[in-house]
Amino acid sequence: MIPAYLLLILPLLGIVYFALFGHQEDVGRQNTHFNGITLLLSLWLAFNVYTSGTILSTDSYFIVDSFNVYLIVLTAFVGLTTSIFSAPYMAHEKEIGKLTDKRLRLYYSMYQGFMFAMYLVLTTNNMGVMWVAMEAATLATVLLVSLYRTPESIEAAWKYFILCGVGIAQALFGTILLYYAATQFNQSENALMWSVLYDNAALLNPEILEIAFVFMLIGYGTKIGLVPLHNWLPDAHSEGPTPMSAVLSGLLLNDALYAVVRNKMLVDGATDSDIAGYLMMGFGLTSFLVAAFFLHRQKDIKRLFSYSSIEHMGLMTFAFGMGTPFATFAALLHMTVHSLTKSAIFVTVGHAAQIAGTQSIAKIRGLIKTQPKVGWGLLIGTLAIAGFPPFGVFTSEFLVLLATMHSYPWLTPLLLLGIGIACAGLFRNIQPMVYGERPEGQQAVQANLWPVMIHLAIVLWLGLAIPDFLSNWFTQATILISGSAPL
Amino acid sequence: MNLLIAIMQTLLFISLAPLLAGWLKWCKCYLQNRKAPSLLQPYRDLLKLTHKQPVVSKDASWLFIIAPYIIFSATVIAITVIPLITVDLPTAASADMIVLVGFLAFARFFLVLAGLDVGTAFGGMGSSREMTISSMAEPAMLMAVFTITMTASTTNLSFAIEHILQEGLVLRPSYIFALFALILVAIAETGRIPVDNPATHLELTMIHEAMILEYSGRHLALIEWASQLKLMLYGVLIANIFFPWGMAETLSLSALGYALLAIMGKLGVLAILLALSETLFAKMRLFRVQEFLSFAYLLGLLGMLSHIILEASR
Amino acid sequence: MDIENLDHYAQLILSLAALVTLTSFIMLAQGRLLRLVFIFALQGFLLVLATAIAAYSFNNPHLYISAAITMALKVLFIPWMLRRHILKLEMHRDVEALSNKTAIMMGGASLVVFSYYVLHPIMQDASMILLNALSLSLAVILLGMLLMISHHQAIAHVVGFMSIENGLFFAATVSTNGMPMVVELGVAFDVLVAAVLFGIFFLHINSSIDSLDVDKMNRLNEVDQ
Amino acid sequence: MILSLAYAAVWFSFLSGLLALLIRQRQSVIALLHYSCRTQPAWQQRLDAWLEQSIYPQRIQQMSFALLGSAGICAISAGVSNLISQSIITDQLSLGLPWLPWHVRFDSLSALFYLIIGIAIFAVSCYGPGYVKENNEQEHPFAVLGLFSGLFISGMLLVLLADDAFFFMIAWELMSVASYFLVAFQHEHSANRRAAFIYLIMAEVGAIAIILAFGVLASFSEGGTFTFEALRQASLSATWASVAFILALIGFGMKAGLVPLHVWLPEAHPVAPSHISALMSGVMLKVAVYGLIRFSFDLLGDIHWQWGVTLMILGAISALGGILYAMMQPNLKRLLAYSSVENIGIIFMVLGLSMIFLAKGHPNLAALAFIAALFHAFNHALFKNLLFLGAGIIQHQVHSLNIDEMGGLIKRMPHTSKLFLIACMSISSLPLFNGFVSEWLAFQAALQVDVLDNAVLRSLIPVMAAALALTAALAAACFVKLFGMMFLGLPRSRHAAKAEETQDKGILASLSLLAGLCFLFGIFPGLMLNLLENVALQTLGHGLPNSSAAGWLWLAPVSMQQASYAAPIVLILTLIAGGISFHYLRRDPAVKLRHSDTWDCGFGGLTPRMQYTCSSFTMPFRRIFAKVWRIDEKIDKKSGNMPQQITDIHYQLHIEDHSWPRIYHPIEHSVNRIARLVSRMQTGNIRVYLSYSFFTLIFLLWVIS
Repeated sequence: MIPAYLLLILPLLGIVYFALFGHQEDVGRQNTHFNGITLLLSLWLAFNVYTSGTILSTDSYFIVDSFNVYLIVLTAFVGLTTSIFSAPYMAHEKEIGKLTDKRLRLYYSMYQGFMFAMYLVLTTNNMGVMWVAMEAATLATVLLVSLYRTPESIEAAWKYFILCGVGIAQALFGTILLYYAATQFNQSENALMWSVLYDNAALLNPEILEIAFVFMLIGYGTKIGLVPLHNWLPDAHSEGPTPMSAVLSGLLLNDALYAVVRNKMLVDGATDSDIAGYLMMGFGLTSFLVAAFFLHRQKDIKRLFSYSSIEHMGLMTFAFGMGTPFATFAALLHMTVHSLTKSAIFVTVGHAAQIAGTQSIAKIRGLIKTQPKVGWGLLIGTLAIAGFPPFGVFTSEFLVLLATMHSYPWLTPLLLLGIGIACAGLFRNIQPMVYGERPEGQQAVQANLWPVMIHLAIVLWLGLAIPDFLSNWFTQATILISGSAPL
Repeated sequence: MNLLIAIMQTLLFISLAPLLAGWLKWCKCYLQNRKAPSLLQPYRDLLKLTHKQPVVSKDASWLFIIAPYIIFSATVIAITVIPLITVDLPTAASADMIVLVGFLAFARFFLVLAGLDVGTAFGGMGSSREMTISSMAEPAMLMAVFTITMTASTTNLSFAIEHILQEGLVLRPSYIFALFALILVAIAETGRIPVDNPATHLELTMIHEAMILEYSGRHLALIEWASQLKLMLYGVLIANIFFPWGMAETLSLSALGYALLAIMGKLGVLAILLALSETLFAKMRLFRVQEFLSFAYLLGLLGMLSHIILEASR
Repeated sequence: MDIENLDHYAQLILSLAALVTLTSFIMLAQGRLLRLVFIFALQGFLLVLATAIAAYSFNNPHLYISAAITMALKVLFIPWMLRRHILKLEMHRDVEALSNKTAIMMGGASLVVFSYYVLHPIMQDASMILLNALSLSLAVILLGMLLMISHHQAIAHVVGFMSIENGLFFAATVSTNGMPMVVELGVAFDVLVAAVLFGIFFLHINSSIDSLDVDKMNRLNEVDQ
Repeated sequence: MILSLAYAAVWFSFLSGLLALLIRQRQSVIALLHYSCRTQPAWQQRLDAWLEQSIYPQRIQQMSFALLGSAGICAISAGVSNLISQSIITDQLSLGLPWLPWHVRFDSLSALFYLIIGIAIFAVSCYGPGYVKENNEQEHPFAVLGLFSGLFISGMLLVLLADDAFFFMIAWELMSVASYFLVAFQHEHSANRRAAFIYLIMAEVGAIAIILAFGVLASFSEGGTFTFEALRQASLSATWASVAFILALIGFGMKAGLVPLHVWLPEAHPVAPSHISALMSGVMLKVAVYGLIRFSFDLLGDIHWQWGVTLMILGAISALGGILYAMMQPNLKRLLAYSSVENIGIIFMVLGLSMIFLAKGHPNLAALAFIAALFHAFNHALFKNLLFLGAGIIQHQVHSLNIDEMGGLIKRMPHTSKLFLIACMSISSLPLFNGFVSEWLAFQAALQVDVLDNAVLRSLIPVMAAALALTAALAAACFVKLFGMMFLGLPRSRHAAKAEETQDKGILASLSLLAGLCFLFGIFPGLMLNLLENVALQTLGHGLPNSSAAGWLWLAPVSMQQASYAAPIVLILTLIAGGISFHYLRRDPAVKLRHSDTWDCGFGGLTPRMQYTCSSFTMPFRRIFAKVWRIDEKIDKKSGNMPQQITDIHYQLHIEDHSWPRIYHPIEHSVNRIARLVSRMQTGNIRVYLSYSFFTLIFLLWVIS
């Protein structure tokens, strides 16, 4: 359990440290170091779990099982790579005078704050604390969204704040109902402990839990960005600094989905109706299709990819909703590959925006000719996210399709329609940006593209072959969530 | 022995072709109350051309020069597979009706290229029209051919004719259609009125002549001869497929001679009919030709269907 | 079981719940910001009373703590902050023209009915006080959202948001005698931070669109004009 | 052994791709090599000399193409040896999903297509170095070209090896994506970008259809596993089988360029570098054909004759449509691309015929048609590669693909013109060349309809045969036009006037190789047919009706009585006839050729502009088949001061494919419309957003209770 505690303490220290010294020259590298250490810790934790199964802390405030441990590692990893990218990015922003030292301090300390909130969401065993952490994540990021203080960014931040605040409030009501249902048979303080709830989920009152789940779904669903609760997401992603968009897309959405899935496990335990699953499938499919169409009308490159995030979250929600082992496995895999790919894409997008000096798709041109690495990174990343093999996204989407075809064949055409439309929507916007002659006076920027390469390499690897330890891991998580292993 | 016969009849075919052309011209002149040249006139022309010095345009390429030989030999191949006087022809096995059509296409291919080679407007015009007409005619012809091959269930000409002979006189509706289709195709392919006018030069509607304008001397001779062969080829096809009677089934000298007379008679009659039609009909506009040929195609199709519907065993 | 054979505490709690709902209604119809904030403070106060009584009746000491926190946050700090901003931004005079109040009120009323309709079936086995309290708190939550939808002053939105928090808090208090302490504290902390952030945002928004009218904030739309 | 050869082919093509990446890394490569042979300084000198700065890029190009060539050789040998040994080799690679490793299967069908690809890439590898030599490294980095060519080829090879749906799809998409990058290679032209986009989207849609088809099959196989073995066992109801078949037809037809799914093809093929267009048009379409054969004949199992009819009709439409569209194209490579559509149509027609025979219980005739189809696929690969490679040379010389700017090249480029002529003759299926043999076989198969008991089929199939004949005739017309306009007549442009024959040995070698094969298999089709019969034996379980069908001399698929074709004899006869006439006429030395000006009926003053152009040559066809295209023809005359005097006259002709306005534009518009509707959601007003979540909540609560 020690690594888990360290994992939580370190970012806390980070908040304070950067709040004080966040303006130094090599602050970017320090931030990288912090995240690097957390990654090591998370690996340590993962190793513990891998060897000795689920870990429940002595005071049972924290739980680490195979479901959340891989999300922890993922979070730490993406956090690290994004911080690697953000160091030169933020330096550049400072050079061109978009940011002051004060804001940099805020940025770095909130970066750590956000990481802390993420780890807390993942590790905590208490549904209430999970809610608190989720809200804390909002609060940590809301100031980062408005970091540039432009009217748009402020507007975006405000919407993000209000919508997520209200949404998350619903989740709290859901939690209260859950707690109420729990207190029916267990008056103790730890009635809200997930482990406890999960062990005697059968005793929970099904009707109450269904109502509770509706609130949870609305609440956390707002953060996942499920249509029609998604409206804040593109704004927040497009107006904040790009590293923020990367972690928002790559991590925050995952963790919100994680919260929903945890609750779904309880509901499934309590009731024998699949109402929760159906709700999630409905939301997921709607988000998937609607987002796919949204892609066709984007003028801002970061909005474009935030909609693609909505689309993919929709797909995962759908898959988790189906709940068959196959689907769950696919969804877990998709979580991984999506956050890797998407954060990689946002890295390249950030550089692209810096090259062109704008985020407007109409003005970004000829990236390959200007800075081949960025151009190719963006292109390959888009291919990966659009679900072309041999990248991992294809694998997971393929599995989702397979699962759908087994359980709900008549839904597959819709899914495939969505995939096709999304692919078209992405490429009609991406192609003009990467291809073509370089515009006058467009210069390359100094960029660190290792994160992109690493991420895409991993995604490619996952597409070609899923290493055994990972597949065992997913299988355990699948067993945990859906009760049985895929094949 | 058979092989000998085959060679002999090929040579016979080649040598008779100009005579048929001459006879046809004679009939036409007679019908149009003109004084006819002698029947041997075509031979004289060919001989004269072979001894003249051929003039070749400076813009012409090697293709222009070898084209006549290719055209001639391709046509010769086509005729080697057509039974003229005797039914069992060993060479017929080496190439069936489809190959025959293929070789006619082969000859045409080079004729058209030769027409394009020098780069005159006339050549291009002729080539373009030739390709148009032939590409319309080919399916029609194959329809007719299929009708026959389906009844005889072979594409090998000598087997087909043998089959028809053994069958004796059977009145098949499909054959009537096929016959007409084949006649129309023959008229189009050999460039007779009303599709083309062999007797004209410098008329903007001409087709075949336009392509060979630049040829002279032996090259011209070869091409002319090839077209005469083609005319006779179609004649023989029509005569021997639809009216095979009189062909030599045994290889006795009398039978062969009888067969020779028979085929000459048939061809003569066909020639008269053709001359008659050429006198009676006027040449039609180029874009009516397509209707003419699609009519031929229609006939072929009808022949096919009537075979399938009226005559099929099942 | 009917209200007359409940003990007085329960009756008191119920009537307080009713009053809380009433305050929400008043807020819904309130166009003047200062009064809005005042009523919000009042709602907070009623909440504190209810909590205290609940703490006493269920003799559950830690509810006192949460009551105290609420007192500090929702009755004193937040109203005070909002008021300061209103005065600073000189918005205490302008009245928000609410489009057809009656419809909104009707909607609010139907929301109350709706929340009963939703919670009734699942509360069969529960005590009547619980059913009423929960339904009323749900109603308060929904009314808070309705408030945010109907008003277009940022401050009104904050008030709505906080009244939603009130509803949640009330629900937690009466249904489960308060959440576990950590959660309570966490929620309180979040609310506090949120309040502070709101304060910051008022300044930013005002500086960017020199008003707090959220309808003016629609740069980020995708409807093609 | 065979399998390792097959793997070697994949590896070599992959490596050639990787090698191309080194073209900018001279320093590091040198360093590495020095390190590796640090003991022998002599070698180091030799290396430096060999990889000397100026020629280093060329070295890399040559080496990467050499690797491609060895890939080709491996593929050919693997294919041939397996076709002869008729063995089925299976294997598993520990990649892919944990419970579904990549299954590999190498049987005769795969082997045949391996052979096709092998020949193609071998020719390309000879052709490549000369072709890319003057490629501008800054504008178009060879690294990209080489890398994606390698991936593209290995993708195609892997498709043939795949034995489970997952692996198949990965290989399939690898092929598509790599070729997408190749299409977008010269991306500074907007036309290329558009083509690439269309290609990518349609490839994606096709892939989706294929996945669906596999999915339908998988959901009927026990355990729902995706190995082909399991899919073969799947037992479907007739309707579901038809659904799967239609989906597969859409998917593979999309790739194969079946009308009306062909629109990407004439866009994409012309814009890629010529050797890539050759591969795409000559080989990739064949991979699609392979996919359809694999899916319908092998996986689906029992064929319904309705499928055959569908395939036939679609094939006929593609064949006719393809060749008619091709005829109207002034752009050389577009024309070739459309003619690929035509040939694919022919292949599908014949496959449909085979399906009908199979469904009606005449497996031997089915095998005949099947073999005809495969043979045509093989031939098309040969001559279409030849044509595209030739087009590449000519493009380098004339600096344009517009046929109307060529002409007279036969004198400037003797070798190229001869080889091109051979290609034209084979593709317009003239006897003595391979194109004819496959069509002849197709006709022979079609003529066996008497055995069918269904009158509709008995009348339909001959009509199809006639359509095939029409296609062949039109193809002849089209390619006569092509050759005539490109090589004959007078040069129509300055570049054409001073075009030079290519000096590169490799280029001519590759062209000659292909041309030689065209002629060889035209004369001795038996060589190929015996191999193809093995494929039929393995896939359909039956061979040709006539056991001694394909001797070295005779070709009698059904029986000697029914039909026979002896190309060698015919060839000899032709030579005899030609020789005699030639000799006889040339004997007299007095009558030598005399060269003089063109007679032209004595008009004289001939200029190149007086020649027939493409559009004038095809004018009669335009008139006759006017309905097939969307033609807009504009003639504007400037009248001078005199009445009826025309000072100058402009002629514009624009011809478009029907499928755009009929099918694709509507789809595009509807997507845009829906997108606009959807985006109304994002009003930008936060209160509206709040009301969304509010009403969602209300709604869900209402639903729940």
